[in-house]
Amino acid sequence: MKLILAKQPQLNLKKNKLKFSVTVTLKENVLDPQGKVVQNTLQNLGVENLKRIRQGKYFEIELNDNDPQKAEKKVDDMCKKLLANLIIEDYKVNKI
Amino acid sequence: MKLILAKQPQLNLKKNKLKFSVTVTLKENVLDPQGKVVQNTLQNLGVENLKRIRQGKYFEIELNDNDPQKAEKKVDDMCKKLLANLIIEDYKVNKI
Amino acid sequence: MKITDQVVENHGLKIEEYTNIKKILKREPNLLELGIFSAMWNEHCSYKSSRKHLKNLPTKGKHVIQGPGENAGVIDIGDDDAIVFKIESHNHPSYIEPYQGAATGVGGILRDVFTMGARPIALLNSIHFGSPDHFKTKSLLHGVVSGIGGYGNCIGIPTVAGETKFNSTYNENILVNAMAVGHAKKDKIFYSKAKGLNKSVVYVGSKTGRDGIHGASMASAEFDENSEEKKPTVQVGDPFTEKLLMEACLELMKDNSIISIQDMGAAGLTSSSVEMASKGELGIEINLDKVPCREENMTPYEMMLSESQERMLIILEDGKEKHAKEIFKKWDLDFVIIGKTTNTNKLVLKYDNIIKGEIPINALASKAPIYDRKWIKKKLTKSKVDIKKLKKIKIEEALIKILSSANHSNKTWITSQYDQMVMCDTAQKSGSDAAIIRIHGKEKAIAVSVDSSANYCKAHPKSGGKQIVCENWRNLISVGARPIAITNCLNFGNPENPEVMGEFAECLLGIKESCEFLNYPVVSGNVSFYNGTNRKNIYPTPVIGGVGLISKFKKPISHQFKKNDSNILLIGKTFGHLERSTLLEEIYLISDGQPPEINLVNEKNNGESILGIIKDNLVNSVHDVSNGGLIIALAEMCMGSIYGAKINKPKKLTNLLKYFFGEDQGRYILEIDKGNLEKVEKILKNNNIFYENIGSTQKDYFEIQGELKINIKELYKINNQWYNNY
Amino acid sequence: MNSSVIVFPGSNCDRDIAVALEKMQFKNQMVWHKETKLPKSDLIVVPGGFSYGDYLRSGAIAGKSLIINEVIKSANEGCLVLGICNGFQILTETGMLKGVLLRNKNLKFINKDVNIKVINNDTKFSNKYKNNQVLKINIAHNEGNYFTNPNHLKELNDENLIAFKYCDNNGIINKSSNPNGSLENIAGIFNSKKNILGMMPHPERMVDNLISNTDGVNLFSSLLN
Ligand SMILES: Nc1ncnc2c1ncn2[C@@H]1O[C@H](COP(=O)(O)OP(=O)(O)O)[C@@H](O)[C@H]1O
Ligand SMILES: [Mg+2]
Repeated sequence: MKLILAKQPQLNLKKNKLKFSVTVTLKENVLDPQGKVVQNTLQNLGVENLKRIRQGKYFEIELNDNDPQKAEKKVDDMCKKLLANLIIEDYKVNKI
Repeated sequence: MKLILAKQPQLNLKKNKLKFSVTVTLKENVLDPQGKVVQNTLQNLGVENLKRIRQGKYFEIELNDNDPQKAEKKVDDMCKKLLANLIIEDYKVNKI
Repeated sequence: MKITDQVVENHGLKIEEYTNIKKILKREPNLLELGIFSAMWNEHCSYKSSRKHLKNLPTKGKHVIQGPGENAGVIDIGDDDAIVFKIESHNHPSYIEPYQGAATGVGGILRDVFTMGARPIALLNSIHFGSPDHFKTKSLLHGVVSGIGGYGNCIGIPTVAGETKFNSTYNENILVNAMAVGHAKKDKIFYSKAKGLNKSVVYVGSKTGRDGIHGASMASAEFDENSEEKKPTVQVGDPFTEKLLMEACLELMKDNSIISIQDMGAAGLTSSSVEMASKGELGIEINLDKVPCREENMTPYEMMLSESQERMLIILEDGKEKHAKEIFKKWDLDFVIIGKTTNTNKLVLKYDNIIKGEIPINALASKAPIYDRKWIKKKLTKSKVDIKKLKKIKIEEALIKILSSANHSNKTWITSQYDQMVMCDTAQKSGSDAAIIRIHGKEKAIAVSVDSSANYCKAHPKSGGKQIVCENWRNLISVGARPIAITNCLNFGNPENPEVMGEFAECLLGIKESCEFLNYPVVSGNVSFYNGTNRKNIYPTPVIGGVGLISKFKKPISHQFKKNDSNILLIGKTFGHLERSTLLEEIYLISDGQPPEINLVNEKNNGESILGIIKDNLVNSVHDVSNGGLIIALAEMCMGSIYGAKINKPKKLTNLLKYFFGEDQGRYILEIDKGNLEKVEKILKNNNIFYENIGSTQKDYFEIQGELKINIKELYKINNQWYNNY
Repeated sequence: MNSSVIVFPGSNCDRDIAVALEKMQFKNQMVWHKETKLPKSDLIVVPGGFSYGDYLRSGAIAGKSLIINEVIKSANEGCLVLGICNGFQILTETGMLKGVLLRNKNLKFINKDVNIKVINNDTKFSNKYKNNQVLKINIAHNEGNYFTNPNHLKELNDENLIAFKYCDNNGIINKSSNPNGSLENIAGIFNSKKNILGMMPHPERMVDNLISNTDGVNLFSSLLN
């Protein structure tokens, strides 16, 4: 059964594909050790006028859904549940 | 000296602050173990219709520059020099 | 700002305590000063509920160089070598953010050790989670384990031992205790006591941010509405910076530049400066304009109470500033002179050329409150289990059930996430009774182990306290190390609850009794109260971290069977104590019986004799008998070996469950070559030790005559599945 | 033989490799990353650890350090270069070795003794081993999942540039003996001139029977040969 399904052309799936991007960043006042080191390195490499670099995570999420609003809500839920730790991180969801 | 400087209102600095975001993602053909594990975990948590999740890095870069074009070029350089490993990664720069 | 009762309460202080503060100051404190009082007078820093009881612990001995009262304890291990070690809790932060909470816990305890001039050589941890079925447990387990590994692996100190337990008592309050062990030269130990006037007070390490300001007692109502957002109570660890800080400090410690040094742990700049001044009976003046800040517009209040990690305070000898600064510059770290020592006996805080706060040091230290909290004695439960009335179970079935349970499963899933080998002196890794770390470049080694037994302590705190010290001692003995001293982390519930306070007081009495008898002093430790929520307190969970010495280290002794057809001796008497046992808990879900008793005379005698037998090279392997009793201990000796065991049916005790699953204390199993049997028996007889010859090793099978026969590879599989399936 | 060990902020196997080298009678020097000149060396070791905390990408930032240019120069002149663990990651970041080391497939740090098989013993680094010899060596890494493009993989195979592969006790190379998801079980590779070796396992941890075993010894004695 499974095998047969997998081989079927997935045309109809394409139709309802929705894609979101999520960025997860450390809250303003939380230490970002990585960003700090990246910033120092760039400065040592001669980059000038660098004020601040913060590093975060990025996710691209594709869903086989067709209701953009519901889908966005779902992505929001994922962020709360897993992708971000709201105690130290903020997140943003964008449809792309 | 320093003390006095620190107390000066930093208005003029604000003017030429430019901010960019950079996303670095693995190239299509590179295996993304992190994304895969995130996807599995979400599926185990009961999220349905997940087609694909890819994980990448996100940077917010603030520059004390005033020429947006030159600044963008500079950020592009940083990506090539350090932020992305072009053998396996793609990057995108956005002004924010 | 006006200091209202609400503000006082938000700072975690009682109104009576506030009245007392006003009396000491002879005026009202300002907000900065109040914040400082609240940081110094809280339970964590002042030990106000525990001090009275801690005083009774034995802390001296011929090996003790420094007992409790410094950043870590120091013991003498011969020649010019000293071992510096301590354990500390990071329970609450780890529940909120398991990765960072656990990681910063490791970072914090490492600083305590290298502050004293020791290079850390080993990390250990004791972690307790709620029931595996609880919805948070899995992610907490994952987060904590990767946090501990993340920090230790990065900084490059091997994590070599620990313990992991699950019990629903920790559902809402996990325990994360981290222990660090370091090696120093005896004449190069650094202390926190300040000395001399007008000496430079230097800030080194990371910049100060708004991390963890005041944790729980933060005065949230008094700041603007988005201040809550601004002030995360969980810190992010930066093991990379800590590595630099460690190397820089150790480099500076090579000469005589440092008068005193103290890490900024809980209550950051406040407690470190007060502690140095208080011990040196001096004053200290800090110019807050100089404090390196990570964020803009930080207030004196925030600077003094920030708990940003990876920072230290150093008092330097005159004229050493330039030399010291160069070292920190080499390691890309901040180095700023932020103040000086004074003769005022006051903490004076200047900002913007104005004195923002001024508090007598003794008001913060010696005059901090001490409570003699009410406590009640725990009655020993009378409930007895009639084994004959329980549903019958086959020995084999019970064995398999226990070996495949969460608490008794092999922990490789955890330990393979820790670098155990870095530094190349780990002679025995986790998975054994105790880890063995060779002293770099020397012939000697130390053994380390952490242990706890909340179950026994809950049943009867005094016996439990007594027991856990003995179990820890046994673990060190089993690898051939002479136990030298311990550190302890006392995880308890709310001390304002007389029952909890009773558990605390009685546990300590038990710990004291064992330590005294075994000549096993306490040289450092930490108390963590208020573990629990909604009036549900956790089981009393004292964690003991022990260090032992192997003076001539030739080869590690482990518990896996080594040879075919050698004799298996059981040392110590088996009465068959099944109350409060693993068998009842795992199979019958009964856990309200009495804990087993400790006989300290036998304990000591058995341990000392075995140490001698190991030294004389008369054993192939040694294992102590602990949770789960004889059968589990034997199974553990088979798993991971190619040899199993053939065990005779006991001659005297007829109830097999009691014999094989009973948890009588003070017992060990020895594997002895046939040729050595006579010699060993003679030693045991001479020392008046009860022992039984219970069988011999054989290839491939674990067998109890007439009861069970299992392939040891099968046993290994059974024991290794839980974590991988969880 | 003269050796140099490069020390970056966050290197943590630098002492271990130095101890091993000295035990094997190398004349060793430690070289701080800010230095701009290398002492005269026959062998340069880029040690394991977490240079710059492994922040951004493991090895990325160390790959931009001053001293690395000197290492590249020496390597081009034929000096032997050995990158272990983080050192391997650094060498790939600089392009001295091709390919990359991705996160372990299970996303976890892995520390254990694994078996590796000697694939090419006809090099300066491995001549004391037998071909197909199985060694037991400790690994300890987050990112050891070797990946490269098909062309380079073909080159690795065609030119015999694979040094070691993960295998089981009996030398069988399969999925279940692959700890980290590495392409074709690759544990270590050479550059095309075979004067640079990058490997994830830690030979320096295997030179003392009291601590582990001595399976790493022959790598160092090969170099001395
Ligand atoms: N349970 C205990 N047993 C013995 N000593 C203890 C105990 N708890 C704390 N101490 C000692 O009290 C002192 C203060 O402890 P703590 O505040 O945890 O240290 P730090 O300021 O380094 O975090 C330390 O010297 C510690 O060893
Ligand atoms: Mg301390």
